[in-house]
Amino acid sequence: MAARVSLRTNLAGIQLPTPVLAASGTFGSGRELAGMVDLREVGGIVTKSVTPRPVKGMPTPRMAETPSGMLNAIGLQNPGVEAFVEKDGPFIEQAGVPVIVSIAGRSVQEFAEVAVMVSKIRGVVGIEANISCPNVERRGEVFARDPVAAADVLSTVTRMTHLPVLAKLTADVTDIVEVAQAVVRAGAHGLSLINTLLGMAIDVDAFRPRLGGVTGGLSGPAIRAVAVRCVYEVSQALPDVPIIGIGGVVDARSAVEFLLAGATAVAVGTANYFDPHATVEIARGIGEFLAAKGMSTPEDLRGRLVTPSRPQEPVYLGG
Amino acid sequence: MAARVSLRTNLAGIQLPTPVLAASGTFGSGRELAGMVDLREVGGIVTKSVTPRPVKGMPTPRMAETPSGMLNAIGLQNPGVEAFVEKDGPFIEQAGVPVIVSIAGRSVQEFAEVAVMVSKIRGVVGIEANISCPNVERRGEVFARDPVAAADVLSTVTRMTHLPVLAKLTADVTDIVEVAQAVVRAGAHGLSLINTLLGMAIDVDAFRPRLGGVTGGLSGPAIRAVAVRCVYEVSQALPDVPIIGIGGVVDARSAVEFLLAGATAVAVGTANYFDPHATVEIARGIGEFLAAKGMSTPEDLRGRLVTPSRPQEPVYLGG
Amino acid sequence: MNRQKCEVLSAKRWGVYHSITLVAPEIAEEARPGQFVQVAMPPGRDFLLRRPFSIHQASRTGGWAGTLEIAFTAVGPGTEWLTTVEAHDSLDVVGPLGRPFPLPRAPTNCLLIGGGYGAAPLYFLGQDLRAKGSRVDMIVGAKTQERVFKPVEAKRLSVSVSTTTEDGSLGERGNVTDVLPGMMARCESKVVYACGPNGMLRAVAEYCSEQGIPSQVAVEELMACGMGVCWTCVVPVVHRDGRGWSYERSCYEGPVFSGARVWWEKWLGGRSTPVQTPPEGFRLEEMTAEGVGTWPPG
Amino acid sequence: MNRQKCEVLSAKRWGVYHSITLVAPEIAEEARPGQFVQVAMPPGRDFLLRRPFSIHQASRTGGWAGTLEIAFTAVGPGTEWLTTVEAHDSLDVVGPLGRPFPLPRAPTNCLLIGGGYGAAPLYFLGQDLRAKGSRVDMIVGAKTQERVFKPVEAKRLSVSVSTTTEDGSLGERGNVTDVLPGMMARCESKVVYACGPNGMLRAVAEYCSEQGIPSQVAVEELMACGMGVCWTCVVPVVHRDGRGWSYERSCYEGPVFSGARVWWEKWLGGRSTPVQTPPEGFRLEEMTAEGVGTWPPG
Ligand SMILES: Cc1cc2nc3c(=O)[nH]c(=O)nc-3n(C[C@H](O)[C@H](O)[C@H](O)COP(=O)(O)OP(=O)(O)OC[C@H]3O[C@@H](n4cnc5c(N)ncnc54)[C@H](O)[C@@H]3O)c2cc1C
Ligand SMILES: Cc1cc2nc3c(=O)[nH]c(=O)nc-3n(C[C@H](O)[C@H](O)[C@H](O)COP(=O)(O)OP(=O)(O)OC[C@H]3O[C@@H](n4cnc5c(N)ncnc54)[C@H](O)[C@@H]3O)c2cc1C
Ligand SMILES: Cc1cc2nc3c(=O)[nH]c(=O)nc-3n(C[C@H](O)[C@H](O)[C@H](O)COP(=O)(O)O)c2cc1C
Ligand SMILES: Cc1cc2nc3c(=O)[nH]c(=O)nc-3n(C[C@H](O)[C@H](O)[C@H](O)COP(=O)(O)O)c2cc1C
Ligand code: FES
Ligand code: FES
Repeated sequence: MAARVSLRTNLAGIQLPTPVLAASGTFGSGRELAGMVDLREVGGIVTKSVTPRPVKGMPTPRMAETPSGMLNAIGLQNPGVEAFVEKDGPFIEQAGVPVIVSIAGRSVQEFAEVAVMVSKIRGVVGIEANISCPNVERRGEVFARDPVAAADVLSTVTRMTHLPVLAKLTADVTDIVEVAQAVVRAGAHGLSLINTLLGMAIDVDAFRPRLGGVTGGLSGPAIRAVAVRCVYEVSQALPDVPIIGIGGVVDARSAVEFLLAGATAVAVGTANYFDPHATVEIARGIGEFLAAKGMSTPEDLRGRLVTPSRPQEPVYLGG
Repeated sequence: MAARVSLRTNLAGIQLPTPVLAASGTFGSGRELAGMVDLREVGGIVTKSVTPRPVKGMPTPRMAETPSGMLNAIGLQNPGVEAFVEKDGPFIEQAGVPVIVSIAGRSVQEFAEVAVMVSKIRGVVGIEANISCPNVERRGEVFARDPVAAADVLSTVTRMTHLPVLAKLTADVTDIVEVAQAVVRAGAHGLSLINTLLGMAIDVDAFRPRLGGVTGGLSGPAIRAVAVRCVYEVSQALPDVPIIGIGGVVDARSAVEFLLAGATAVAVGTANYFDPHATVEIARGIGEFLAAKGMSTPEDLRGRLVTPSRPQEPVYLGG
Repeated sequence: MNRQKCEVLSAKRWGVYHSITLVAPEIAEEARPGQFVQVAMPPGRDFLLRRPFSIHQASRTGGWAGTLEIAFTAVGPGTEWLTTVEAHDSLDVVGPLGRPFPLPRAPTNCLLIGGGYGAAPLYFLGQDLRAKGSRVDMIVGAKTQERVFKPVEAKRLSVSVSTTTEDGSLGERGNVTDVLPGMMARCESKVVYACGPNGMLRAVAEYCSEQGIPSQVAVEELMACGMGVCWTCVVPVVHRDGRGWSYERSCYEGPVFSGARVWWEKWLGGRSTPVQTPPEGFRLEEMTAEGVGTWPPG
Repeated sequence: MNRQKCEVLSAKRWGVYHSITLVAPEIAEEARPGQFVQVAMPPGRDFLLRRPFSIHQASRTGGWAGTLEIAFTAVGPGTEWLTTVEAHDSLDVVGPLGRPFPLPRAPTNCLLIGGGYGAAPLYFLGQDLRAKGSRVDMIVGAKTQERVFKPVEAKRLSVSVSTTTEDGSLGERGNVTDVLPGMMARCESKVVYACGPNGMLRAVAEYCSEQGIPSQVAVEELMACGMGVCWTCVVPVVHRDGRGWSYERSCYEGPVFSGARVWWEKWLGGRSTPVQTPPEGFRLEEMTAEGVGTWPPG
């Protein structure tokens, strides 16, 4: 007997029609794609990160394809929060899809500024703090690489808004669980795991980096195993904290990997570029998967991972 | 006029016929492949890591293919240093290829024990300390993720041997430059960058991790961009320290990426599995590349990377 | 912007060029010269992203109504794979994308300059220009004879054609810019349209700016999405008032830009001249008034 | 162990099975039944590793001398791709790999048990056994009729054949183990050789151990290299003295192991019985004395 499947998902109090969102920086705010993708079928959109003032961004080339992935160095180009509120605000209000605004800044104060502004947009259902930004007050050290700085941002942002706030973390740290615990203690309502990995590629004919920004963010299926591991580690340590799993989700099976690892929802990044309907098709695929397994909601997958009892002694896992 | 190309490479005092080695754990000690690959054409072999006592290793499955890469969780299976000296020692003495022995342990003392034993094998030209191991004296925290513990290993191992010692680092840290600086201060003669990234994959039909060890090490072209970035970062900070670039080297062009990023040599890992002649063919390819560019040694490539002048202010590189 | 699974009607080859004609009624219906499509790559490869190709022809009426043609050379794994595509295969295509060439409000003398496969969209443009009563002249350049894109068709379409090759194997030896002043004078060109290597576009645009002639150039920058959402494909473009610049998306605000407004030095390097205000005689409003329809959408 | 670029002599298909015959003189020359080859995948894919296949036939003499045949079913991207390989294509093959089936020193009654494509290496083995004067009987099992591997050839090779399918569409309904006791008694089998799903091998090996009959089983574990250098493909094997165990490489110490020495519970899970000492009647020395030649090398 086939179970009745419902994809509706509660993510830190945010109601989503499906557990498949579009990841920040890979779907705009939905405006550009609205003519082609029926946004009502998208689980949610996390907007491109917005900063207090306009950012011109990095010189080109801004992307390089790599094996099963890509590098990008956009440099957070965005028109600034004022222009965002003006241009994207009206769109978001009537978009018919839950919109989470990604905010970024170079100081705690800047995060606070943007949080206040975007909270006023009707239709915005949550804030994602993209703390993979350099902190100008600490020699450019990335917030997300320092539990204290990361917690500072989250405690401030959560005080500045009535909306649920997700902290987006990077895997480029020694201990992602430590950072996760710090931001959750600071008030984060949920976590987005993970941002791109810091990488670099070189044009061996030109003797130049393939990116204008020299280094950039690695995304796509290439990083999926790292992302699944991060979600698993964090959800084992913080089983009650809702997590958006991000990194190389390209189909329903890769999405289910994240749900089994402990995520409440997933966000699709790079796959939107080659498959603009990815969020829609993956949600459909998850529905079929659940039906085939006799399950009724994505929530049924959480915690269902069967792991062998781990040995008592620490073991080497690198090879 | 074509320049005369010589591939001979001096790596921390170790003389290599070519700058293309086989990475630890991917070529045994050369014995199994000696019948098929002419070892005299291999730049060098880094053996599978050896520990003081035999290690049984992880339950199966021990590997999972991932997009443009693979995960492994072998758990350092090895017969222990005594059996290694006995069985591989005689082979190494007459192998006709420079052999660097990779050593591992769960305490500083264990590293020291192995270092002493393997230093006695004639034909061994260097030691690679695989510090991506859990430190049982610190709750299983991996040595390479803690600059202090990493330095402890290196200062001890370098005192225990007359051979040049390379420290093999992991990219799963907040700041790989900090770890590199710590081990170099402790006496490491060179660095091997990088070991596998910690990852995980899930069998969504079985609701189980695809590895018996749950998490494992990600290798192959998927991680190349991360590895090149690590080599670049470290060589910018420590321009005089010889580096073996490791991670997703599959052909001459990917090897040259590492050399331009600042490596003195490269080691081929996963590619040996599908192309057992990879080390030989890549060396030949580097020779052709150098000839085409009118260069005469791999060393000519170091420091030739042209980077745009970076902006003064820290910039966001994640997207 | 549509996404369609398109049947391949035919796959042809001439010299170094391959062309694929697709059944793509929705895309063909909307397509304007200068726009492009994004073609999906097959699954299971180690490269993921779609590849962008100019629309070489889009037939909205007649026997070929609803078809679309792209032309390309094999330069890497994506285009290599495309050379193996055969009739009746199916391609996943998104398009039409980007800002098309703006057509002049009133008929005038138009000079079309194509380098290599960059000439591909100019035939489609030339037809539209002629249909609206403009005079069309062409310069078609390439490295070598076999890379000159459809020289015979260029003759059919234009009042006069000048061909250049770097090795002199066809037409004049040299670059399109070598013959540009002469052609512009002879044809009394009032507008220049160009597509080709970015370096060529720069030379054309800079000459046109000096001469006070408007140029419209279709640029190429690495694209991850082609749909305006990733911001990888940007080009530094000077604001209309000449007092500042932004990175604009070549897939959305472009690929066609006014040659006078692209900040070439910033983009392609080389001598760093100050940002120029648009030259006198720059008539953007006039240029964009017609033929662009609802572009940009929303 | 050799690596050869091998021309495909023919690619055939029967039912769910595909087979590829390769010109591989060096590999065929050395090949022994139970060994396998590693076939390289094409470049540019998102999967990298070679795929292992048992040697179905290796012709050392006669008209087909120097050829090698593998047989497979399409289960994933690698085997899907192999189904597209055609005559005159070239495959990059490493082999022969692993420890072959040890042949009995003196002629005896041998029972060969194959499940699914696991039967593939048994025909090669059966020929060698018969050539040395042994009696060959076979059990060939599969899920369904079309998955029964070459039942006609099994008849040709063996004194008696028993066929089983899980759905009863051919032969007996059930598993090979259902008919095993009867066959073993009827044929007075003195040695059992098996290849097929690991669960089947376990059942066969456990039954043989109970009966005190030596079994040699060819196992399957995920392999990254196939050449003994990565240690991914291991199986827990009990030491000869029965007093301990190690993970042994199925590509190097295996894929053929004595069924009595594989620690099945540890490997495949299920009830955890204590490590067994080899059963009485276990004659490993005898078994390995012949036919193994220089294995393991060095
Ligand atoms: C708007 C636009 C229109 C184009 N029209 C045509 C056309 O009509 N005919 C034609 O032959 N080619 C055209 N190109 C170039 C074409 O897209 C590239 O040749 C193709 O993407 C190369 O893919 P590849 O896998 O074969 O090569 P690779 O070099 O391996 O591609 C690697 C990556 O770089 C990108 N890339 C490579 N070259 C270019 C390039 N010149 N411009 C932009 N991205 C590139 C690819 O899309 C891919 O993401 C156009 C490019 C753009 C941006
Ligand atoms: C010693 C040995 C002999 C074999 N002989 C045959 C044979 O004669 N005929 C045949 O049809 N198949 C045989 N197999 C199984 C065959 O190797 C797999 O079906 C094949 O590798 C699947 O690749 P794929 O890309 O199609 O599937 P995928 O499932 O996508 O493969 C993913 C990964 O898992 C590995 N893998 C998948 N299934 C198996 C399996 N059953 N055993 C080991 N590795 C696996 C692949 O090699 C690859 O690395 C043999 C396996 C081994 C170990
Ligand atoms: C071109 C590009 C731009 C991105 N911009 C942002 C951004 O502005 N803010 C952010 O938090 N993440 C950004 N990301 C990261 C993605 O949201 C996502 O975390 C990452 O790409 C991993 O997911 P994927 O593998 O599915 O792409 C960007 C990614 C790409 C590829
Ligand atoms: C199966 C396997 C086993 C490995 N074993 C070891 C090991 O014992 N010691 C070690 O330092 N690195 C080990 N490595 C890591 C490699 O040496 C190398 O650092 C890593 O695979 C990245 O290189 P690659 O992308 O070329 O494979 C192992 C890697 C693999 C895939
Ligand atoms: S290619 Fe993505 S915005 Fe232009
Ligand atoms: S598959 Fe590598 S050791 Fe067996």
